[in-house]
Amino acid sequence: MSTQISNDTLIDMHRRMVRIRLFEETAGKMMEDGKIPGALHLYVGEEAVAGGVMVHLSDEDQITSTHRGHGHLIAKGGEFDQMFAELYGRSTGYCKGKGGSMHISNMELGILGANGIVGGGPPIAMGAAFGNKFLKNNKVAVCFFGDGASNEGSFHEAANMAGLYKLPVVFVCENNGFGEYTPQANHQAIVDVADRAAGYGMPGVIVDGMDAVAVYEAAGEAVDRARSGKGPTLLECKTYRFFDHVGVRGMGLTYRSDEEVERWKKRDPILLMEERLLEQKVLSAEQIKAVHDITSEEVLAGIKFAEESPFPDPSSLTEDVYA
Amino acid sequence: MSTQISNDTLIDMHRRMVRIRLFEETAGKMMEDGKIPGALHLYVGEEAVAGGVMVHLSDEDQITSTHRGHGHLIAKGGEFDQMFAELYGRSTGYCKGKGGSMHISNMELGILGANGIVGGGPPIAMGAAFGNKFLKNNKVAVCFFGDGASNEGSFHEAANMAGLYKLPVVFVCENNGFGEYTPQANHQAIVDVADRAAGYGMPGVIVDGMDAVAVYEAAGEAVDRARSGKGPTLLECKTYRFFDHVGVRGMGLTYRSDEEVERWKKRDPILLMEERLLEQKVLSAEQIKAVHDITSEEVLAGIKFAEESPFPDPSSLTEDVYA
Amino acid sequence: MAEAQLKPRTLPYVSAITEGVRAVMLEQPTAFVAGEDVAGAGGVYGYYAGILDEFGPERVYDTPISEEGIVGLGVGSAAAGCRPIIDMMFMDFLGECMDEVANQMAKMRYMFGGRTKLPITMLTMAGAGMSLAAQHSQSLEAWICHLPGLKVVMPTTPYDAKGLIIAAARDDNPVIVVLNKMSLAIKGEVPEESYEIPLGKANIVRPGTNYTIVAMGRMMHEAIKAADELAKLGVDAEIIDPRTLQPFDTDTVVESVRKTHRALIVHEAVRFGGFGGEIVAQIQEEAFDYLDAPIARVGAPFSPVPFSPALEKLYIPNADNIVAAAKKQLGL
Amino acid sequence: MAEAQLKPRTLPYVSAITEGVRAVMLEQPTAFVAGEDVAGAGGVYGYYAGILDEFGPERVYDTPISEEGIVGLGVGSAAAGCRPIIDMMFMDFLGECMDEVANQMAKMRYMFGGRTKLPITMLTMAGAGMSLAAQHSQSLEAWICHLPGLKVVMPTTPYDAKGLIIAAARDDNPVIVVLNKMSLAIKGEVPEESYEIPLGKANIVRPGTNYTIVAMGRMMHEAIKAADELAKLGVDAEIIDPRTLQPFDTDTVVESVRKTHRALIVHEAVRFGGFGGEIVAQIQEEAFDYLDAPIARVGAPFSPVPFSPALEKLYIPNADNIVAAAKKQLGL
Ligand SMILES: Cc1ncc(C[n+]2csc(CCOP(=O)(O)OP(=O)(O)O)c2C)c(N)n1
Ligand SMILES: Cc1ncc(C[n+]2csc(CCOP(=O)(O)OP(=O)(O)O)c2C)c(N)n1
Ligand SMILES: [Mg+2]
Ligand SMILES: [Mg+2]
Repeated sequence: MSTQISNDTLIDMHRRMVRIRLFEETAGKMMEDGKIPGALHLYVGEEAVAGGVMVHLSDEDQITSTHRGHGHLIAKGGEFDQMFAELYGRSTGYCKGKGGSMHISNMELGILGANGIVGGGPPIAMGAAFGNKFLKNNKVAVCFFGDGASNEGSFHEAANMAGLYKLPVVFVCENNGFGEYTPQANHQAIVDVADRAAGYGMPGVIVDGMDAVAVYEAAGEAVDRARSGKGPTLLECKTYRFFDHVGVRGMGLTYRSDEEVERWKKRDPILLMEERLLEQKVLSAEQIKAVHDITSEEVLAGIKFAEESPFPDPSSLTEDVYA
Repeated sequence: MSTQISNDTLIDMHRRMVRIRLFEETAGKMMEDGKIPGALHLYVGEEAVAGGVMVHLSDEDQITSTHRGHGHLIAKGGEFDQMFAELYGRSTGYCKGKGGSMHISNMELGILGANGIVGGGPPIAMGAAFGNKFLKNNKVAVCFFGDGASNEGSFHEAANMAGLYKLPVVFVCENNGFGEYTPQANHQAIVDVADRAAGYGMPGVIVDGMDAVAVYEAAGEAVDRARSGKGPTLLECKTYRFFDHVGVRGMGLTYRSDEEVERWKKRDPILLMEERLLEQKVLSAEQIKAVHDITSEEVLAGIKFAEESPFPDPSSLTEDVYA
Repeated sequence: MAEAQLKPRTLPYVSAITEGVRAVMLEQPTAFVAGEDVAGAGGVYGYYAGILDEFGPERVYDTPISEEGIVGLGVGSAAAGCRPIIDMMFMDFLGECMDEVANQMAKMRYMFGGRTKLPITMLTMAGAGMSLAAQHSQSLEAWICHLPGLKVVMPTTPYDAKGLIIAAARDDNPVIVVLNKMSLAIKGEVPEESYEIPLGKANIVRPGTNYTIVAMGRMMHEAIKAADELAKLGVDAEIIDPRTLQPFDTDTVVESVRKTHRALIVHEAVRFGGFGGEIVAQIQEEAFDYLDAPIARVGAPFSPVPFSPALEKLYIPNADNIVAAAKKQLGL
Repeated sequence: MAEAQLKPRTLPYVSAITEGVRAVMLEQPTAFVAGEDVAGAGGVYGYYAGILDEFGPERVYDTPISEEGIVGLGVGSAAAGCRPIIDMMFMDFLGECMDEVANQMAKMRYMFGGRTKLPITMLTMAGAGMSLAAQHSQSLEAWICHLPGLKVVMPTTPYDAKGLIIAAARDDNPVIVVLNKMSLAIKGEVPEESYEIPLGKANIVRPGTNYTIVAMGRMMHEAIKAADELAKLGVDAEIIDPRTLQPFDTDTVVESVRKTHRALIVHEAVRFGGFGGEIVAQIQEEAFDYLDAPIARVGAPFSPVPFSPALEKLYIPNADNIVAAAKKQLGL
């Protein structure tokens, strides 16, 4: 499979990654400018994970996301207009302004929600996969979760059940080395979250989460495995977040050094991808620039859409509680 | 270490095991006769685990037990009088009749309670070990739990924290092949719970849980490791319960075959131990019989004590809620 | 959808539960049952007996002992298009899965702006009386009634058990069915057909003129015994079984109190902070001028559930407590 | 042990929390702090700032994201002889650890026949107002006040925050300290010394003659604003801040209502099934004949907390809602 990645797929992944990057940079700015309320957990630096996984999924397949969820939604086809509108708390947002960043979702794209609860996703993804298997609908569910989330009991229970029932689900660990401000070494005694896979009777795979192609290949295998009824995989992607835990600049804490950040930035997933595109002559520099430019325009349009959208009507406050 | 087991230790373990067996047989009978209220989960068949582990612990060391907790208490020095009184719901019981079988405890023997919640023990044992390390009191905490309990999120969280902080704790999995009426193969995709140890950065060890000496040796290493500051161990003891999940005869379900039960009974841990005692001429047949006889008398005395003890005073109903 | 009365037979509560589950499985092709020991063993109280045999392993699943996972299985599969029936063996185990219940199941629809629905039915067993002590005997409905997005029912009779389970499963929202372990052998008439008890509709179990008793769950049966006693004292008690706690049928209760001028609320849960407080608050909000005496409450004392039968029988509210509270309230 | 007034300075609530924690760490040698991001980061709201530096890594611990484990760490270490301070970052996360809180921490002493004690202090952050949406904004005190074995306090001022934390840590029982995130910047006088606010004692924040407002947590500040408005209408409101919800100071509240004849209960939690119902029930039980009007309640509407600031500000009860409820109740 690794030899077979097509140019179209590379272009597709690149586009998804650039869309995430530019969306997030602007969203972060808008939050820090006080235009977007609440707390945003930005995905910058981790784009290769969402990009490399999501190209394997159709709109029918489901994902569960995390508090750091914009990247997942964008990579799965989320539109900037409704996304920004949601972050701005407007009625035109994906959740009519009721969810915000931490609960942004789109059932039509199979997105069973960002989640404000760390470890909130795994049981739901496992359950969706259970439902898929029951309904024999051939859909796959993918669960994104962090290194920090791997210590929640909910992950353990979901992974065990997925292994037991051989469910069509892939657990994608975005190991960015931190849970909030706590480095991995201070939250677990292991280096590789993938070491936990054996305890659930599933394969554990580790990939370079900054390299979209590596992610693409490993995710392809895992998704195939899930879809063909062979059961779940735990896919650990070693990655890094370039921004702070919340927002861009964060709280000014010294839980990681500037050098460490700079070191990782040298392996910026978009940079790596663009080097590859150029090297393999898949896209020219102009074509790459065009992707950025078009996306920038879409970001601006999304902001405009959001800012011009109305706030939810007071009457909607107690709507949507029950079906 | 394996060559060094003393005769005294063998005798000690044997006595603890016999005490468990005879206590449980009578307790089960009393429950089925309607004399002991509530539900008893009996330890018969698994005596080698409690026996082999507990000889390494002092009264100061702590354990957390399970719903199947009498064996642990007895092996750690619990007295029949107060135990039977507790099971009978009398004010002279270890918990003044408020706890019963599922919450029987004795803080003076370091027993932080049987637990009605499957997976209730691991966080408490981890916490006790954390406290021991903080207080530098050189105590070790041992957490008993079942194969079924290994699927609870609470186990995962506790094991991870124990590994992270290198706590003086031993996780002893009593893998009897079933969680209630569900065979292990229907509750997890793995055969060895010890496979989970790697995911917490601790060694996983598997022993024959019907052989008290094997348990003794492995537990000795694990307890030493814990006490010397090297961190936790996951010790899996393969064992079997001879009685039903609740009581002796149970619900008459066919979740396991008579042949299977008979096969395991051939490896009755007390039988194995007595064969060894005889073979190695540690005890004579008469001496072994004397252990049984003395214990039987103690059981009768315990029953008598319990039956003659008063029920708790109505005024005690709302006492002991707060310190 | 009407309350049916076809071919009633006398059945125990435990069998009525089974019939309710069976009816759901028959009428809802995407319904399945999942929980600890629900398949092979038919449930620890046997109320799934025969379900595995009839519907097969593709629709009845034993799960690991993983309560958060079980509720997640319900939430995820419902979002994927199923109508799961999940079992939470003892209500006490809600503690193990409250995040999934409170933060996911109850809120998902609202957080997503109404763009999903979660038709989940959860059965769970509450109550004391079997010497199962502090962790297997609780009545924790106060936790879940306070959570927008959930519905909560508490059937007290075999008839209601079957009809409420069917109604719960037909509803497009998560509904928690709180069963009672001491009621398993209680007998009553149950139609063979599928029928539903409308959610949110209280039942006037015994009409009366000058006293209102709102009794939840198994306490309804105690209230009936108490009413017989009270009748001897000239108190003609109307007994209301709310059946659904969320949404609560305030109207039926208030109407009764406007007629009787006095009310007593009974639940097995700890009195302090229990659901009774909500009912009291609502009654006095809506019927203040009709009240001739403070609304009384009967509930468990402020302690965990004790093991010893000697204490447990004092702990659980019963007909005597109800009579005593009523007499005190009425100055009799 | 008396309520001290030595060397008061003006401090924000967030710093008063820190001082309370610091005082505990100084006076209790077996106290330590453990929770998510409490050490290196000093807590996500900064109220452990400087604690790690002062007391070192042997007494201040970052934990994994494992709420059940964190509470277990508290329970086990307390049973082993420590006096842990554990942090539950957001009250919403109680869902992840309710078993440990409700079935272990609250009940262990009782189940063991009184033969242990668990001097645990848990700090947690409740409330809406920061657009953190449905899973980071809840007020779930109703869950924990219904659990015998726990104590629950809810400080509203810097003075109370410090004094209640110290009292909680000196108490030999598990005490949950429910903090409020929108109060972090609220300023007030705080003595430098260590002092305690006695658990179980309500505070008459503002004396009044003809109206009683019982306002919990941050709602106390809204009630004060409302009282100013109401004063213009001739309503002289007495405002009571319970401070401790469990054990609840019924006497102070009842005494007030006997004097004023009218009461309004305010909490930020969802009104339906909230702790307000308990207070209403108790008041009318004890002061029925003194009541001139039904006891009113103000609380959040029956929905999860919405994200959009446009909705959130409608969701959270405020002074206007209190005034409106009072006017309605009083027919003004
Ligand atoms: C149950 C729960 N506990 C704690 C938090 C607070 N919290 C939000 S994000 C976060 C860190 C998550 O770390 P990780 O899973 O590694 O994801 P990352 O932020 O690194 O992407 C924490 C502790 C939460 N939201 N939910
Ligand atoms: C949280 C919780 N879930 C479910 C139960 C019901 N239950 C009691 S014992 C048991 C089986 C436990 O299996 P295992 O841990 O293997 O212990 P064993 O009984 O085999 O010794 C179950 C499911 C419980 N008591 N607590
Ligand atoms: Mg991380
Ligand atoms: Mg087992």
